[in-house]
Amino acid sequence: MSLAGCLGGDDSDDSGGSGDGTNIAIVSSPAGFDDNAFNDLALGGLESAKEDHEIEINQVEETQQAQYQSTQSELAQSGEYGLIVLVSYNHTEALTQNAADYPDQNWMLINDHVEEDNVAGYIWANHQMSYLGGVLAGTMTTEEFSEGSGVTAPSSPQIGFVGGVDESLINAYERSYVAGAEWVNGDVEVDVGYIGNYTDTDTAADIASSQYGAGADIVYHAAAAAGRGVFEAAQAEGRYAIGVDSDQSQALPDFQDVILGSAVKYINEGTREAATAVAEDDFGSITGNNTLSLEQEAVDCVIGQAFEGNLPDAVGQNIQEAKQGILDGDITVPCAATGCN
Amino acid sequence: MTVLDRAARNRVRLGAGAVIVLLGVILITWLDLPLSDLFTVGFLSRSLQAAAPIALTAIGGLYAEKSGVFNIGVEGFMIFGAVNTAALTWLIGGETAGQGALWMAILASLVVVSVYAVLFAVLVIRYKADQIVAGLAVWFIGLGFGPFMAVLLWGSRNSPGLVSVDNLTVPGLSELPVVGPLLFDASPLVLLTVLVTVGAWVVLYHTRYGYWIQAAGENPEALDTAGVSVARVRYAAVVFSGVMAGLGGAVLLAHAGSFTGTGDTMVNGRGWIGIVAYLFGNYNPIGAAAAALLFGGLDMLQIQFQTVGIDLPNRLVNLFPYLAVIVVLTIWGSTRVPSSVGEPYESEE
Amino acid sequence: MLKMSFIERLAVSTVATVLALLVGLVVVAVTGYDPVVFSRNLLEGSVGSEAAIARTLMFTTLFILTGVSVAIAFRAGVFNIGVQGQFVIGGFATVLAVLKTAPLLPEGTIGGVVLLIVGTLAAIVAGGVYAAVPGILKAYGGANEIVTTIMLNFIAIGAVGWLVEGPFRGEGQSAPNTERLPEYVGLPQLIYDSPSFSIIGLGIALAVAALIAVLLRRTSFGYDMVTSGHQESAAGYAGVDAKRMIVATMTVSGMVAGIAGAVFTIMIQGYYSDPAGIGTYGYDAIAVSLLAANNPLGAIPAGLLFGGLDSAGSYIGISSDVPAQLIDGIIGLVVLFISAPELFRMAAKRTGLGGDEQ
Amino acid sequence: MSRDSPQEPAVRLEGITKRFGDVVANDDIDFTLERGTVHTLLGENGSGKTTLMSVLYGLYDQDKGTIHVDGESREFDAPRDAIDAGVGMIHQHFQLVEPMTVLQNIILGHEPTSNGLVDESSAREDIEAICSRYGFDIDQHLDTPVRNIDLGARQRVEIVKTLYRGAEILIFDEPTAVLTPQEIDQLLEMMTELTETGCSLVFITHKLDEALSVADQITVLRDGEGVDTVAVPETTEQELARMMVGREVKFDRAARETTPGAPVFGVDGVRVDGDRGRERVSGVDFTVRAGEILGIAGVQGNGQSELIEGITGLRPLTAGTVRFDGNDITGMSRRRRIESGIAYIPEDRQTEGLVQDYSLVHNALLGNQTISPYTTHGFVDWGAVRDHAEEIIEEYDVQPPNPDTDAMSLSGGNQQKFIVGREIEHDPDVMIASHPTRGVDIGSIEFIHNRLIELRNEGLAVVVVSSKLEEIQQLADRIAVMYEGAFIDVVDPDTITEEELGLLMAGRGRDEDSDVNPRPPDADESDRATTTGDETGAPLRDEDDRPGTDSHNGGVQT
Repeated sequence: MSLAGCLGGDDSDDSGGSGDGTNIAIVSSPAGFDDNAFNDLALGGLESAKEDHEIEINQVEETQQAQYQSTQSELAQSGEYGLIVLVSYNHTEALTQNAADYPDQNWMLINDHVEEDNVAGYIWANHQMSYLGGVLAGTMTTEEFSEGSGVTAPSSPQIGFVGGVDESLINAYERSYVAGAEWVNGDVEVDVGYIGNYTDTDTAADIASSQYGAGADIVYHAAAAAGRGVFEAAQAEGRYAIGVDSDQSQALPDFQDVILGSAVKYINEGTREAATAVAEDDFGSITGNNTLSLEQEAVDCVIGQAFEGNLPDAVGQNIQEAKQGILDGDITVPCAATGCN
Repeated sequence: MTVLDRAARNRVRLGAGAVIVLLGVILITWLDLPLSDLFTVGFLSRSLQAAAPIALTAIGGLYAEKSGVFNIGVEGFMIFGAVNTAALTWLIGGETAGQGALWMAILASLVVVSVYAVLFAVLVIRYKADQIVAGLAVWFIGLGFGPFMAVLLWGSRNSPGLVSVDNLTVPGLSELPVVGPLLFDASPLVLLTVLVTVGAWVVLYHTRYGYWIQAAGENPEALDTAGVSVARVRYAAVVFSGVMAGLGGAVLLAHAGSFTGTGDTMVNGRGWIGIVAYLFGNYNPIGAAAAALLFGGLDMLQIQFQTVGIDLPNRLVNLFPYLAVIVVLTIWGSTRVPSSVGEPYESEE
Repeated sequence: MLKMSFIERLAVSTVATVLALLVGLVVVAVTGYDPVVFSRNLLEGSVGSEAAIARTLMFTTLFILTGVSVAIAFRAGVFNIGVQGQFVIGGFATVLAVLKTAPLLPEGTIGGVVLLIVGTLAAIVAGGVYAAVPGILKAYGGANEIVTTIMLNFIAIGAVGWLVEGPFRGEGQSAPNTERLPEYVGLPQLIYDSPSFSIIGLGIALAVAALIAVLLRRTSFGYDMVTSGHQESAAGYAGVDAKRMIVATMTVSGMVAGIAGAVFTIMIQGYYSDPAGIGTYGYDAIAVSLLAANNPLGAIPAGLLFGGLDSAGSYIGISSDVPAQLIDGIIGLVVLFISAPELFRMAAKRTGLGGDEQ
Repeated sequence: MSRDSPQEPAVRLEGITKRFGDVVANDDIDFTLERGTVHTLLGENGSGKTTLMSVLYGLYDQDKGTIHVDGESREFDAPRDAIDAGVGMIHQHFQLVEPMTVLQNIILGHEPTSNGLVDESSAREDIEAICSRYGFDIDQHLDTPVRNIDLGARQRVEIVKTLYRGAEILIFDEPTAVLTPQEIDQLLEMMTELTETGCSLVFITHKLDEALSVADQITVLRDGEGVDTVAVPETTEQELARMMVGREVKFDRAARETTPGAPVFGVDGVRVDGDRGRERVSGVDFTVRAGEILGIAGVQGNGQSELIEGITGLRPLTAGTVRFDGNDITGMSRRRRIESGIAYIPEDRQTEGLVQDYSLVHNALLGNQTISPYTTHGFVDWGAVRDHAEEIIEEYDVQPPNPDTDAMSLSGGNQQKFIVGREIEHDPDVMIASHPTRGVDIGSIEFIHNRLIELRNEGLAVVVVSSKLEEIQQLADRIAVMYEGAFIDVVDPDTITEEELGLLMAGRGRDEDSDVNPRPPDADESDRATTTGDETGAPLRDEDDRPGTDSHNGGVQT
């Protein structure tokens, strides 16, 4: 059965669409909205574009990949949308067909790209931000630190990683994170665990607890909505965690006492840019494959709200040094933006 | 001859048993498992936590089945327990709900679930609904209306972060090695589960109600002719099973701290595992709880494997409990099901 | 449910559906939405446009096939709750078979037709074998098939999910998908211009339903199967090997589920992705079958109803703010009401609307 | 309660009427049980005896009539009310919970408790007191699960259970049906003793001799009506039989017209296990010739059912061979046996012989699924099957003569005639008939018997299993008596007396005088014991009997 859901606050029942403004539809990834990460960021960018332009947003939550084809074509067929934003590469296959079938429809695809004139693919350098996250973790695990609700054990440099699904995309997060930590400290030990999906907070918490129990000081997650569980475990165990995609110390203020920092990518900037471009009738400027990396300052590692200014100086220095190294080409981050192969 | 005969007759079971043992031995020797890193105190306490919802559901389910009603809808009741607890926590305490709100929500959600359970019981007992079909319906309804409620409240099938239950820490005792963190710095819901397990065992085997439940499932006529209303006993047992499954869902939520309604929801098959747990535990509450601990432990064990760095394909390892269930059922397929399960009973006409 | 006349079953199914829809409308109203708009959306979303009709028929096709699969087993007294798993395994087998065979054959229509047949056969075999397993476990190991088939569903989804992510991920795919089937492997769109529906798929579903109806009504194998379901001891007396019949039933049921998987792959998706996200046709099929009183031909109208509901659900998800999960709940209610014909009989008796006791 | 007024009868039922749908099970029946006496309710199966007593016990609400216990008018809505009034019932099918212990069964519903827990030790004392007062021996086995004790002991558990609840009015519903003759004697003796201690007993039976041997008064029911009530010394077996069946009954052996021919069917050293893995048939040999009826007599539960299921291919043999037409068919499937001409009238027509909610047309195909012209190349020719059904209905006088009737709406006799017809129309070489006239009306009995004799005369080999002596004596050319899983003797019906036959069925050989003791209840016997056919327990439920496998399916009839 279909698990589609529509959350649009606007009355889109009879979205006549013929207004002056631009209608934008956004279709979620299988994890759905309210993941405090990925989907919310993409949505957030559209919302912020509203400030400058007259934009109506139709949020379509669809968690079945098999339905993407018909959902996309349904939206495109209505002809009402200036832009349809598709979150995550789960849409790629369906879009390959629909982009060709609906040549007049503008599409934005997040995290992948389809070679068509009417598609703007946006890919962020997940590997770079994860590398910086690794630098943060690698630095902190050797520092004696006990602010917030956690404490580190500097004697054993050990950190953890919790991934959603054990697949190429997330493997890129993992490998880059490990490389970043090893760049700081060659002896660091990294425990790795995968949940098997992006929604099961319970298992995420169990994995993180297991890693903390084994001696990890800091755990980084790449598990979208399920990542919450990592923060819960950090609080329960009195350790630290690193957020992903957005500044999670802001998105989840309950956990700011354990979120040392977050590896962020400004997806919101991307969707905002795309929405603006469409509103200004300038979609052509963004079509094609947009890979956004440190160079565009589209990814970063930010310090958690509660820890700003409290972390040892080495953290800031190392992150800065690593960024520079990546930009200069002195540091080669393993994997690529979309995965490890 | 008789030994060979018996062996021939049971060759499926024997074969399956042998395969399990063999797999275990191969796994341990081949991987050279670091046992002390795998079986840590944290592992045990996480296993207990994972087992609690399964055990509660299993105990409820076995009461219902002992009384003659196969409540195959426990998965659905768990979903209701979880989503109601989340909803009520949120309604009572908002996103900054505290422990008080959580406990109130758990209690209130049990009341709500008991209403559902009464409706289900009436349908199955009074109106002789097909137990299997009605149970499946409860599951479907849970899968539909659980996330529906979440969407209504939070605009998403997942709730925002609410609150998870605090550990009950006994000062001093919690410092004891192993036992301390397991019992004296543990989730009060785990302790509750232990109490429920023991209580359920005592009630079933040492009180008149327990006798009646057993008789209602084995030979309802015998109970009827002894002057005890079979319907009443079954109502009580079915409602109890619904409430226990609801409690299982509530415990799941209280440990997780937020409701997840995507996919098969956060309950994610635990109700089914609960059914298997009591079959495995041969309808004995303590056996069922032990089986729940086994399944919970298996789940946590695969996490330990990952942490220790044994690189098994995670998605396949996750399937292990399901495989175990099948093997267990095949080997223990002869678990004696109460004779009159599934048959509506009417004392007159 | 055994001792009901056809009319009674029809009445129960109809009343159950109407009642469930009414409850759904009440829920809509109580939760602050407009039931009139919701009803209109239901209609528009299921039959309101050509696209809606095509989508409805697409779902219908799958529901008929999976519904028939469930019905076969239920008729023979075996509870195959594992149609979802057999559907997944079948669909994945189709992809594998087509992708592995394609290089050996010429491209074009002829190659396409051969590949279609190869893919469908692979699905039939895979679905049948996967269903035979719980059948064997039940017949010879005494394992409750309800539980084992549900477990096998989880296993099928997990295992295929792993295969799609890892060993069989398509070349250059960033998402966990298999490669796409060759362009020339597909069902032609004769009527509706929809990428996910072909009238031929529906034709296949109807043909399978008819074939199974003939199997059950006109063959001794069908007689043995149905008799086993009605009264196992009588079947045994008449020379039916109950154990073998359980395995045979499960196998046939799984083969039909496999066809459903093949149709899904070829007609709708064109590749395979994580089966956790392909829909729960196999579970909904239980409701379809019950609604159809486990009659393969009855699965056609029942499938149409569910197809319409699901199609409306998709539409509502896109163009209305009523949460589409409501549709799932309504389907659950349909099943619940069907489970208790006694309820209606008593209600009918009380209101004097009939309800004759036999 | 006015128990001290001795003139009041223990129970007085007036004008009891009970209907089930259109069927009147009890039609305006009066019944009086005097205190301290045994009152027998006599009648054939279905005459309304059990229904009447179920009304007294509160299981059924009467549509009309009144119940007086100890002179007081009573309304019994449920058994609890009857129990409270001192009425207890020992049911034909024991109302025992098999996995629970004897003690738990006795106190079920009346458990003494202390601190909320069941106080088994005080219950134990009470039960032991009852046992010693009435001389029951079951106090040795109070902690044994009921499933591990034999039928006689189970019945004593039922009686103790009733007494434990304080009953002084005891209803025995066909208590002798499953007992060996020795156990029957013990029971009848026990009943007399119970009356001596002040209990009043109702004894439901359809056996004349039992009725006469123990009762003070006898009330005969026929077709739901009370025929008459007579005092025992003033009546005879002949009179009672006439009242029961409505005419004089005499049993004549049919004259034999042919002599037996060549051996057709036989078994050697057959052993069969029961449902729970215990051996129920331990080495049986026999041969049946063409034109001969072999009767297998015996008290129900001595392995006859398992033997027949074994030789018809429904149950695996653990040892031995089956011969047919000179071939070894031990390994032959049930289906092949049917096809090759072994017809079988099953013991249980309700669950085996007919699919209850199939029409007679669909039932006519049962067993014929692979036989031409009904089926060719796997496809059923329903026209041919319908013709066949109509033929059976016509030939065998099945009422109502409508092939589209559901089997379940036929009376027992008509169901059985349909089965007999279908099996005979197979044109078999061997006919195996298990309890062919159980629960069948007299007219149908005669009809079926005549058919079986015709078959014999046509040269078929016939095996008839029955626990009715008169049936066996009337039909059989040779009688094999089965006891505890083996043939204790094979005798000639013309020379053996009914008394001798009864002794054989009780396990006593003609040549030996020594008592063969029925097994005492054996508490410690493990389930796995596979020694000899020593279990007298009723057929037990298959362990693999799981919910939802056969009772939850729907489906329009094809």
